[in-house]
Amino acid sequence: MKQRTLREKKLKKRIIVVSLLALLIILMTTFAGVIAPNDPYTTSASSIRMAPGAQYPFGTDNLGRCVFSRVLYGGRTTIAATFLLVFISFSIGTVIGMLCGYYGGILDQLLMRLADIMLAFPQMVVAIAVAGILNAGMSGAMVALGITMWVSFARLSRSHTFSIKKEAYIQAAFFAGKSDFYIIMVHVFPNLLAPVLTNALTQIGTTMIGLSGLSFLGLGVVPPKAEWGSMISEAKAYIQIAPWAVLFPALATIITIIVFNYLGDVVMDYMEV
Amino acid sequence: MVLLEGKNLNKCFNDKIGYTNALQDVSFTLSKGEVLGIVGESGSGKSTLLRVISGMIPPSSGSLYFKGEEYTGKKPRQTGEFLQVIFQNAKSSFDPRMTMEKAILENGRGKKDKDEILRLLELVGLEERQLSRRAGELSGGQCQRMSIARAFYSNAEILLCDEITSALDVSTQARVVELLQRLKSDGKLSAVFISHDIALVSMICDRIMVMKDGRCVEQGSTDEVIGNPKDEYTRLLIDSVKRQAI
Amino acid sequence: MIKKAIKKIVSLIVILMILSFFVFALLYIAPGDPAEKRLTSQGVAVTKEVLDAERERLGLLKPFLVRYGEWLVRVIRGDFGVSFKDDMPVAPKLWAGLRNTTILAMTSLILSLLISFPLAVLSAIKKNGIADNIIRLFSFIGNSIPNFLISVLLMYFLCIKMKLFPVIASENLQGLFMPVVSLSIPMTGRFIRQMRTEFLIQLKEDYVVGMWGRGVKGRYIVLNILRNSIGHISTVIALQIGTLMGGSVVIETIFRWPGIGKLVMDSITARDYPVIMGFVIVMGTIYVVINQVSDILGHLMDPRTNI
Amino acid sequence: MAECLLDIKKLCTSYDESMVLKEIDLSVYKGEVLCIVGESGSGKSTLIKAICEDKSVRVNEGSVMFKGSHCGHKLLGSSIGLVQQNPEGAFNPLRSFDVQFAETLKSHKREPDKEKLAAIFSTLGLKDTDKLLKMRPYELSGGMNQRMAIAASLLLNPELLLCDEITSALDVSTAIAVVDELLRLRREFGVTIVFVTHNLGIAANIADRVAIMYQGKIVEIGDAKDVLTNPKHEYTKGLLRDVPRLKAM
Repeated sequence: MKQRTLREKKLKKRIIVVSLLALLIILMTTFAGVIAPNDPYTTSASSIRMAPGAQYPFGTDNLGRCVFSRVLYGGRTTIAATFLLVFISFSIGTVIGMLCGYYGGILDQLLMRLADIMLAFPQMVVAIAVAGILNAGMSGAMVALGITMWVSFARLSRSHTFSIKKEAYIQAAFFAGKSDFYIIMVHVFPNLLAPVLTNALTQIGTTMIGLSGLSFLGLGVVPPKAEWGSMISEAKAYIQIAPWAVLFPALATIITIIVFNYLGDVVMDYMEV
Repeated sequence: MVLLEGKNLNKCFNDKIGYTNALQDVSFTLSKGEVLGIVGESGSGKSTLLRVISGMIPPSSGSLYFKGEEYTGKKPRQTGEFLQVIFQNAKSSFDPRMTMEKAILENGRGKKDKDEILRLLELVGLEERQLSRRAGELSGGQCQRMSIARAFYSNAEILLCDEITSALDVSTQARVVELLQRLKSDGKLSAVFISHDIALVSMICDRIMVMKDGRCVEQGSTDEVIGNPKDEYTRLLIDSVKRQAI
Repeated sequence: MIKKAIKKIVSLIVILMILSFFVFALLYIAPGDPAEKRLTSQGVAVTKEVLDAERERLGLLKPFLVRYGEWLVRVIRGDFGVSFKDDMPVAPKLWAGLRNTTILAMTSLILSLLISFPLAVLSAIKKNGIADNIIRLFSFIGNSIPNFLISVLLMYFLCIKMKLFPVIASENLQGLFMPVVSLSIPMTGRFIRQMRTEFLIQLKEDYVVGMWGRGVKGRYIVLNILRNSIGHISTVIALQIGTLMGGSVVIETIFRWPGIGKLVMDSITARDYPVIMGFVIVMGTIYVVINQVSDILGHLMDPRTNI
Repeated sequence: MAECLLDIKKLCTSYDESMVLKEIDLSVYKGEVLCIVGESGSGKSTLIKAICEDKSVRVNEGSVMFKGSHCGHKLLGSSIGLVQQNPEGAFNPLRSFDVQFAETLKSHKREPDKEKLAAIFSTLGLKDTDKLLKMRPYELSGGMNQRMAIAASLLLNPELLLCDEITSALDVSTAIAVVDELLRLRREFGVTIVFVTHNLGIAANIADRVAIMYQGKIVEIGDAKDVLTNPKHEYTKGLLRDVPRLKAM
């Protein structure tokens, strides 16, 4: 078993490193208030489009606001919204998928038809339509992405529940006279959690791309609220004269997405070992 | 005294591949302390029969009695009070995350009796330290013994064994067979033993039923069935085993 | 087989019906009053009488289902109603936009497939080799950068810094380069990752060992693997087209490419609902049809999968 | 003694860091049926993999020679045929047999030999071969698939046929039939067979000689009758005792 445990140790080390990185990003953005040198919303006519310097580490944008502070506060919005959205879709999807997988029958058929319909629409097109027509800011964007996301979680948890239900220990629990509720709570859910959680991790990166994309189009967060997508969208107009106002939020987005995507990848490799 | 009885059991499935008659008019009886063997190749209906007797699936027609009282159509939750099933895949009959002790306690319908568990472990030839193990840390043979202990802990009177040794090595299988023979001789075992290996069945069972295409082609005491088989298919089964005899 | 085809067509129609109902319902609960929007956007003073007349003319007073029925019948005949902004019929705008988007989308799709397919095969066969690690690194990064970011960064470095390409996309090769690359990079990343996984699954199948045991040459084994993967890969491509649709909206807005994506973005800012509805229906229909076709292809390739 | 086809000397291997073969010495003679018997984990399948130069097996020491030259993957198909345990594992389940048979032939630059194929098919009891060749593996039963796999490995008339647990996935009656057909193939085509199994009953039926393997070592080897009726090694004795026997009347 030497080779396998070696690979396992290596993967475990990577998971710890990456999750520390992810935690660092989360902490930096949640404590933006403490870290940020300036207030992200106060504009100052005198320091419009200043290059990065002592007072403004990432320079200032078109309205003289400190890009560094806005990146920190923006991070908080994006990451909080992403985690909230993934968490809600994950919980709803997993529970519904598990119940349909366990009980089957019309409930299950209903979910399958609903899932086929929901997944039949391209996610971004639906998001654009919903966010565009409802025009409800970040919550609109979250609803738009959430509609199709919970369904993919439901389908995954349903297929895992099916394979768990076929296992002999579930039959043994029936013979032990256990109730459906007991079997679901004690046997189905714990064995279901690991694979579904791993999938949720991989969804974080994709959701972040979706949310910042919508904000970039002006369908998610609307200025002046600080959010990476909308900051980049705002700053791209005068990219030639103040490139830092675009590059720093862009860098922040890419790094965060890479860290969370890599975390999802490594955890998935670890689960397969 | 007749513990378990089945009368004119039929079962037909109609799914994608059409209308299949898995069980056709099968009847049997099982008395206390007796082991009934059910032999047949794959597709003979022996597993379907076990799933019907255990209540996992309802019969299309026919009836089932426990100590004279009818229990046809009852689900495993109720039949689990008087019968327990031991599955072919020993490892997957335990929740991979659960220790053996918790798995056994789960089958006690609320009973919490550590001494009885230790006594059962000794009965099936396992040690107390294995109680804290999980299924992944035990061998196939050990898991199968543990599931026999778990079955007895529920103080159900009948064991239904579904090909419980086919996934095991010859030597491990021999040890499990010896265990069953010992339990039978102590009068502690009334069971239905299902297998495709007629030689194995002849070593454990008092009576044998031979199944072919959902029908019971022959039924009788082990000596009668092995000694002078009446049905031509039974003869074929016995000859193919004799040809392989060493 | 015919039974399966009919079942497919029926589910196709059902999904499209629900799509249209979803869009219409969405419009119904949208904030703001369309009649008022039309008047203000045409600069007419909004008084009670004028408002009521306008509502009457637009038929807004009829019950919801009747309006939905009428609208649906018109849509089936290809008439998506009239744009709020300039009272011009919406349909021709949509088709013109669609033509441009198709040029952009197809070019980037084909480009991505041409790059990702060989790389995925190479990295699956040379698993954990240097080539595999490099390919996986690039596809991972490509997959982690949103396409609007790529376009902004490309625009900065290629157009502004090195002045290689025009910022505004035009229909020649030069102008098309930037939007196509922005769309292709994330798509290539995703294709490589998903195709590589599918090839690895096939490589682990028993029949590969079986053929190896008969001394079958490598190229035949690879051919068999590719043949078995077509079904799954067609699903991957069909799903990617969905993301591509979303992506083209963003890219067309950035590079001013006159596709259906830019059209819908402009109509969103102008609250021009008929165009938005037209966009969702057209794109939804295309996507649903593509997915059903890929399901059928998948079934043809592997009859054991049930539809 | 007939000509020695396969000669394995002091073979020590490790396989995915778990199973290790410890100094295996084994010779296989032309025309014989050598049966290798062992329980799971005894290393019998690893030995087959080592003979075929399977990448997952690392040979630390010793040699595997086939008719004097180094035995390895390149001989597979032409001089050595290999049949595996999973009947559905020999062919690509989605493509018809004729295309896959042709692929095997083209890989060895051989022209299809119609009569030879017909002879093999009839020995295996396979009728209306043209219809069969047009079908796809997932349409056939386990027994039929296994027979097609045997036919495919005999296509290029190899001198040695390696069978790795080929009857374990089959019903008892089908297994016996396949064993009879293999013996007929040996008689008609003179092919040497190395048959790996955990089932002593099957071994008794097919083997001229039997080698008993336990924890990576050959603990006993000899004529089938001697080894199976009066074994010398303790492990073999235990194994024979454990085989379920029809209850004496």
